[in-house]
Amino acid sequence: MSFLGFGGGQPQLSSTQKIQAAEAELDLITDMFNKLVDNCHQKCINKQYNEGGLDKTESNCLDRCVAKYFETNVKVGENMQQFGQGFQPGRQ
Amino acid sequence: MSFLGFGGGQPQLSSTQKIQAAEAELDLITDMFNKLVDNCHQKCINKQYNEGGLDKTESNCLDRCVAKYFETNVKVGENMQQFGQGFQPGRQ
Amino acid sequence: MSFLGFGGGQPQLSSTQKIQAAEAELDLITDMFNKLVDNCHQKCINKQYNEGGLDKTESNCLDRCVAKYFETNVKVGENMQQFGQGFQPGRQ
Amino acid sequence: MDTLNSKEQQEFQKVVEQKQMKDFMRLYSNLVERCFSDCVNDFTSSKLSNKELSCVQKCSEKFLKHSERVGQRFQEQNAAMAQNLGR
Amino acid sequence: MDTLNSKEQQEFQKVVEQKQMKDFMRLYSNLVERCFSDCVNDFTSSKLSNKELSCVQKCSEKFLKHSERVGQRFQEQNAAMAQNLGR
Amino acid sequence: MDTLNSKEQQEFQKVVEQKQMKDFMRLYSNLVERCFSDCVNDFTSSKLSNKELSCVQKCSEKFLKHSERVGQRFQEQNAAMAQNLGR
Repeated sequence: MSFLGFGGGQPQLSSTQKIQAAEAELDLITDMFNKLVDNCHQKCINKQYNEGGLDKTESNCLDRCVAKYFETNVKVGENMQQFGQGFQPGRQ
Repeated sequence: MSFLGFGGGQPQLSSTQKIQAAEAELDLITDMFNKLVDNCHQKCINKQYNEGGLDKTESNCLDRCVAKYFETNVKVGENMQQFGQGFQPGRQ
Repeated sequence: MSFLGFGGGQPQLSSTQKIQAAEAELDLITDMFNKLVDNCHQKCINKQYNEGGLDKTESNCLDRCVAKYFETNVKVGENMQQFGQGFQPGRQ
Repeated sequence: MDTLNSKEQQEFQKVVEQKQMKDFMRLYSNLVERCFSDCVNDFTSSKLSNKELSCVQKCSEKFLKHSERVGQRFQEQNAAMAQNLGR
Repeated sequence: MDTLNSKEQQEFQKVVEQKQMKDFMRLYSNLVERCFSDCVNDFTSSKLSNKELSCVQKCSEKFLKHSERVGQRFQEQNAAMAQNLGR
Repeated sequence: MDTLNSKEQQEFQKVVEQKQMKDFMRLYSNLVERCFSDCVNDFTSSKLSNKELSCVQKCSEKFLKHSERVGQRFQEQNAAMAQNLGR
């Protein structure tokens, strides 16, 4: 549970701040999971709903979709570090 | 205000927990109302915006849309109970 | 930072209420900014991603998109005051 | 909510009031987004055209009427459902 | 989370439990929205047709299975990633 | 915000800092979602192809530049609006 290295030993933080950071990390993971569910549903699931189970094509697609989503997550993180130095998204 | 039977007499809960449960229920209802507004707008409202009022077709569609949304809500709840026993959506 | 005139001198408010109002205003502005980013991305950005920079057409489109979004924001505010007197969106 | 005692109800009431302000703001910003998205498509100018202005006005009027009607039906269905549950 | 001490972990646990209830509710209302949106398109009647009912049932069953499978893969990827980071 | 006294401003500042962390995380996960959705469409393999990788990189670079430009215009419009209101 540590995409971005939060919680990785920052001795100057108070208890409240550490819990808030842990909460923010949990929110990030939950948010990522929800987006993963939505995106892979959109990419892989047949919307005809002829049956309630997942067929072989859907199951394979889902497994690869999750792997590719994680790889995209890592790449975007690298790009944000590269381009996003001193980036200010509109609020000062 | 009681879709899922929250608040239905759970004597072991503290005041804080009861208020949190009531808040969660309120959030669920608000969320459902907002989704209802969005979905029925998408299904029933003519996006040409030739006039500001609702015409007869739109009004009838909206009334039925709300009724069907509630029925879908009940059915999905039943299905979740049936299939969702011990269901763990990705976080342990 | 004052679309709707919140914080504009309401002597009867407690400290907590004033901070909550300021927080609500900040949330509104953040929410508006996020929607602006999404909407202008959809209206102006070429999804082919042949290059990472913004071309001239995209840049011009974005500047005008932000201006028109603000104008729409003001107009909708006026319309809500006109039509929305005593409006109750579904919760009593 | 009948299982909250009166002190708990008071506290819950504060939560409700805070949420109502947020709900109103969300309604407002959703309305802006929807009408912008449906009505504004020409970015050769930075001012809304008369056609766009008229569309935004009808769009927001229609959305408020829509939202009010859905709200009425929602409350009726909610009340019917509560009655079916024997409360 | 290994840098939280045990008192901090207890407090964090409370936060987690509160969020789990909200997550479940969000799952529920997203499921209703998705299956309504994909399955219900006839508004000449105010009752779901048999075809719509069957679609809603398969849609929600499929979504739960989908969500479960994605959750398993998510945990595996998450564990692999944590290992790569040397934890 | 000029009607908050200095103690209230301090407290509000804490709220702002907490929100900034959340804003950054939302930006990050929205960026992942957007670029995945626009760039990744082949699920016969579980590795990103070179074409997909290049698309994800340009998509995220472009989005950050987009977001920065929109942010600048947003602040200008906001300042102009505040001035019009006589502040």
